[in-house]
Amino acid sequence: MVEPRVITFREAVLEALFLEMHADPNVMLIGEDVGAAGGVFKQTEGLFKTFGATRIIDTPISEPGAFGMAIGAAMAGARPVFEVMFGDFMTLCMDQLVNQAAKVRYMSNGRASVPLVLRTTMGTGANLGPQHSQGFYAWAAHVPGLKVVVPSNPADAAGLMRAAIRDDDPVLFFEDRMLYTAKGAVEADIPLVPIGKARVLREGRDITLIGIGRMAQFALDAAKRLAADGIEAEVIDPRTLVPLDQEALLQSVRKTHRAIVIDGAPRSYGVTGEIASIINEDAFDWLDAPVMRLGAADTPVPISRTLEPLWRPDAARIEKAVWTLLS
Amino acid sequence: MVEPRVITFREAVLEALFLEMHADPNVMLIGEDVGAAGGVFKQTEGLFKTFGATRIIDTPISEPGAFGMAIGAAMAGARPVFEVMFGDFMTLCMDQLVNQAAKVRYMSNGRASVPLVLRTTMGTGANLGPQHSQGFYAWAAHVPGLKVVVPSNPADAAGLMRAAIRDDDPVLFFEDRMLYTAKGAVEADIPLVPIGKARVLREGRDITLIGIGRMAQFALDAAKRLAADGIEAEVIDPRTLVPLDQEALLQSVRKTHRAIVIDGAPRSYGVTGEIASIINEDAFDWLDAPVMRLGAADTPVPISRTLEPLWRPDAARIEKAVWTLLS
Amino acid sequence: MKQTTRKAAAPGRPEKYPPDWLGMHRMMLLIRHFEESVRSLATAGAVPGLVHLCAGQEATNVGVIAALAKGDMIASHHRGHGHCLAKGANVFSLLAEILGKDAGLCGGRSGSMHFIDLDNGNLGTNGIVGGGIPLAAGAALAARARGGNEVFVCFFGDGALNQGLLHECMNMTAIWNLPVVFVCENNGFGEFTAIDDVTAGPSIVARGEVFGIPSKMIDGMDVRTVFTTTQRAVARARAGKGPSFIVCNTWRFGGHHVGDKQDYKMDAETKRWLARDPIPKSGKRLIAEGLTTAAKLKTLEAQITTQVRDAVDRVRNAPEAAATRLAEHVYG
Amino acid sequence: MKQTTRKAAAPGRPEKYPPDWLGMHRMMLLIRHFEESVRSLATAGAVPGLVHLCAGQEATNVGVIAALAKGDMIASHHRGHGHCLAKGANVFSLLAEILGKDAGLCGGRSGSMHFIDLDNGNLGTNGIVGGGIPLAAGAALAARARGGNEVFVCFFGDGALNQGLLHECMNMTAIWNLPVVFVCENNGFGEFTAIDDVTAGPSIVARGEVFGIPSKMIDGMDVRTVFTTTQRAVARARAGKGPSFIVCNTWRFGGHHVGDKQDYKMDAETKRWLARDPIPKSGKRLIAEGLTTAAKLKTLEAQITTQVRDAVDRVRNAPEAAATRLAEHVYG
Ligand SMILES: Cc1ncc(C[n+]2csc(CCOP(=O)(O)OP(=O)(O)O)c2C)c(N)n1
Ligand SMILES: Cc1ncc(C[n+]2csc(CCOP(=O)(O)OP(=O)(O)O)c2C)c(N)n1
Ligand SMILES: [Mg+2]
Ligand SMILES: [Mg+2]
Repeated sequence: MVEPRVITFREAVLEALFLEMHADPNVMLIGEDVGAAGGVFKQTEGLFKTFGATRIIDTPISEPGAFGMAIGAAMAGARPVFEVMFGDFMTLCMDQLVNQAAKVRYMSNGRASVPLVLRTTMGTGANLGPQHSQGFYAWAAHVPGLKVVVPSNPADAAGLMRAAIRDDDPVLFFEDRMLYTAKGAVEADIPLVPIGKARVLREGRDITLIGIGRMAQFALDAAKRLAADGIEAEVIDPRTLVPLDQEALLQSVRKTHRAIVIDGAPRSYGVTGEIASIINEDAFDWLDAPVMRLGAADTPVPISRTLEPLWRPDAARIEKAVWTLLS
Repeated sequence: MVEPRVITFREAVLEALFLEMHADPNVMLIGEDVGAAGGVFKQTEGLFKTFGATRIIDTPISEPGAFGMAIGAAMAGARPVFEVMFGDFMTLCMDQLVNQAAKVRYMSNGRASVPLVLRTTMGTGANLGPQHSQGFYAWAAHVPGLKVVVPSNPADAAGLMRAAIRDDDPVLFFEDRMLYTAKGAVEADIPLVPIGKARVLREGRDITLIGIGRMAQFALDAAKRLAADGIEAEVIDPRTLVPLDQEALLQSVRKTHRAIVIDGAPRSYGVTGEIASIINEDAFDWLDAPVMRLGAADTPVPISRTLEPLWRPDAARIEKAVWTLLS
Repeated sequence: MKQTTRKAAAPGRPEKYPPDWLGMHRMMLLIRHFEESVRSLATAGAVPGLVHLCAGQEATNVGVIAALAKGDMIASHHRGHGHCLAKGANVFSLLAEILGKDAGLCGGRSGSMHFIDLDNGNLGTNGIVGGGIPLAAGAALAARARGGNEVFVCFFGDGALNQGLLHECMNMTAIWNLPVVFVCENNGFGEFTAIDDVTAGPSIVARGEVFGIPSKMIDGMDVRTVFTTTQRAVARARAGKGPSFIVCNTWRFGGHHVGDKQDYKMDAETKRWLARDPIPKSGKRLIAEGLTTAAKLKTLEAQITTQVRDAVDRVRNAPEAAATRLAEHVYG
Repeated sequence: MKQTTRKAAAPGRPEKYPPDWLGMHRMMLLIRHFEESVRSLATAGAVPGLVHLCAGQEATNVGVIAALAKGDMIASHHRGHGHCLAKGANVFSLLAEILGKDAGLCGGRSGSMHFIDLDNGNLGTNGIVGGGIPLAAGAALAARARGGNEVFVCFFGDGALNQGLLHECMNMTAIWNLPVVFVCENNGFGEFTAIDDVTAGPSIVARGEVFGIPSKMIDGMDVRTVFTTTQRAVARARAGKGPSFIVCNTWRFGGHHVGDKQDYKMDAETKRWLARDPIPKSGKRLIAEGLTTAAKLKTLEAQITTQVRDAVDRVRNAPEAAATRLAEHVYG
């Protein structure tokens, strides 16, 4: 084990990309302004200098075609990391994603596969508005054949990115832009984080808080406040929605008897329904109350500085929900 | 009230289209081979002769552009019914649907709207395989600003199509192709069916079966079999997923204390999670068991004649699930 | 069903009247001052989100829109303040919207990139590159169906040239002979990428010609060239002869968005384009033609400065949206 | 990670060898007989789902693929049996797949429209019109990145000409100079719609030229023309000179799918095209050149008839997939 350093989420993922590109010449990076410009969020900075224009491809603004090409490249032996600048633009790639990438292994009876990562950003907090804030992991999670990763901290993000690149199936990797500057300890050799394993971020006995992506951080904040009042919340980050580590969630709920699932996308027909249902189904007899769900408002994301923060859960709202559920 | 006739689902919807096109010159029909050819499923047969090429537009195979144009037309005063031949191709329209149609009313602060119907087909039973069977209503239901309709019988389909065309918001209308030849009584003046009202297809006291689209018909079949064994299942068709008539579902469950939600799309992260969660949350104390969910397999749809029928729930599997839940 | 009762536009033949060069100049000045104010406000942190300024591209914005009749419509893009103003947006309402204030035309929820102003025939700026193209084309389809004679313009940047969506819409407007004018504001870059690096083929205008669409590349820094070229395209469209494609070569004086360091631009090139600033050029010509005087232009500029400054002051003090607004207008 | 160890193709310069006209004839015959059998089976209800037959288009299928080296890859489309056979698919495996049998190359789960055969360099038929285009283009990108010299062909119908996806991929292969040959099998219809009704512009080949791609329209009913034209395009691609676009004018002798009544076709037109059937044409020429005799061709046809009949018999008796297969191969 190499000593951990404290680095940002962005730096950690960048290191993971570097390591994987270095280790495997088949890894390619494809996207808009990911090359010489280093990414509009500086998320690919420096890679172009090392790996050059055959492996880092700056595309025109042609998301459907470029993503379709990434799939073809993956079928033919490359391991592309395709970047969709804003998660909102994933809407442009859905056909290629769902009708090709997700189904190639199945349609070929296991004779072909699409080892590809679709990396994209999402999240509120910078007032980017209705068409630059969305994360459609709920859609992806509903499509058999896709894996879905939503990391909440630097070490997980980096370790999961490495695992995603090595995975032989299409993996969707959703990054909350507001986490890019969040810091955390990351071991210098960036240990792989297995896809399909949840992480207990904080142990507790009174209630289980399940947070998706950045929501796990808000849940941790809420848990700290609650601890001052004697409530010990267990905070779990599923880290990957597909495959979902059901056992880890159930284990916690069997202990705490209460759970809140917290998501930063519109609540209706989002991922909280699936997770809550699984717990209700499989831990019904252990539950003292139905699983509670917190999600964002069922509205587009407004740009207004007063409205945007009201749109999705935060630590205060999670804390309040805990009190409601406990009472 | 005009005497009901027994007609097919396809005929009923066709009549609804005719009525609305006749009543409002702003209604247009846009799609591939919907004009002179009368639709690849004969679902627009005869309309072209009456309404002609200014109001019925045969498009090239350009789904994103054509659907985007339908949205522009709607913003400028038309009321387009846009047809996506197979639900699987809705993947090509997601950007226009989500980033434009769903948000125009919100982004304009209520000053503009998109009165449009996206009509599409889905379903298994004809061995059309992985890229010609899917229905993505779960995605649509997760997008604020869209309404989502999934009818299960001729009268509802026709009445809801009329309501959808008259609605001032974008409505997605999902038709199961296997229902096209299903017959039912439809009043000749085709009464409007309000969007947002569930329908109790069969009353019962022992268990609530909530079926989406064609699954409601399978649930009815199962209920009939169960009746022979003395089990009285209540069968509810939500008819519209957004808005969802929660009260109707809750009312039934408060009576029966048990519920199964049945869907014909892959189970994971589909609509059953939302519906089950709502019931678990709001009728927890009335429930004798957690809400059960039946969905299709989390796999692509195989073409094989032995595998395809295994892919999704049917009456036999629903019946079996009822026995499991009751025991 | 508000929209279904919208009336067809008045016949509107602006082509009959002498061009209002002075009015166009005034509008370009307004846009320039407006953008400068937004830049200051954004630099000071007063603007939520990202803003993309159109300073430098005023001749294109104004020349095209001045050639339209009142009922004609446009679809704009992410760099769209100029289009919005030229199409009649109220200065205060637009600025308030950009600052996300409650008094903004869209309640402060849409900001710079999602400003929709149907009352002025503006289908909106757009956060999706190319997003406005089918909106304008579709509005034309609707107009045709109801027998209207309006003309529809979609603006897009050179970056959108490589989006399949554009090709699909060009093809459809061509086969259906729709009254659409495609206007590419070619400023040489999409974000930090030069157009030549991502755009194949010998000529941009060929991208319209391939669909049988009359296509022309013009000096987008000269408001008169833009106006007269557009006027012909509009007349053609209104006469039922179908779409046109105009490529306006222009330059964004600022970066991609406020805050962009612009290291990807060459100094010499920047200098060359700054020398072609459409506003002084237009001013000199107006004076030379005796349509105005230097003194009058000075007064005009002072008026505009005041107009914009007043708007800035009012907007600064305007309240933010109340929490209750969050869930309004998701459905009708 | 099976794929990462795939080797670059052998240098493969088929252009050096004399064309195997007889082999091409044989393959066209095989495809024709195969398609006739599928038609009978489908009419008899033995084929699950929809099938789109390529009878009539054999010269295009075969002429293009014969010009490829072993490591070269293709992406096919919904009317793709001919491509699959020409690219080396086993007759039994393909037929079994079309009939949804367990022994099908894809386990009977994919059928006619989703047959994938990577071992033979076939990225698959495709149920999404245009779906294969970026797959071939992307495979070319991957090959270039690993220094391979393979060439990649994407087939698509005239219907795909109006999909933005095609334009995006043409642009990208052009700017990146990728070894791709775009082959449009122009059979005049997309479903029941004539190409002229939905396709604007003076010329189809211009749709490639606009991206600076050498483009040519040829007689797709003549296997030799198709072969030699493709050979040049392949040589160009292999030499690092970038993509080409070939429009093969052809005709589907059947309807859109088995069961289509084809009232949208004109009798005279049908007759004219039937007279251009590529197979008798090729046969006559082979005999005239002394490459074969009428008697030998008869024997060949008898062999093929037997080969296909045997496959049909085996497939008919082949078992359906067992229930356990449903959930296999969703993930690796
Ligand atoms: C579909 C889509 N892809 C990417 C982006 C990110 N993006 C915003 S502006 C821009 C460049 C646009 O260039 P151009 O069209 O030339 O307009 P300009 O900014 O030069 O005025 C990009 C890539 C986007 N907004 N939408
Ligand atoms: C994206 C998409 N849109 C529509 C369809 C339905 N469809 C299947 S084949 C076809 C016509 C294709 O025409 P063309 O490309 O000319 O091929 P052809 O059938 O003539 O060989 C259509 C519209 C589809 N499969 N995919
Ligand atoms: Mg530009
Ligand atoms: Mg065709």
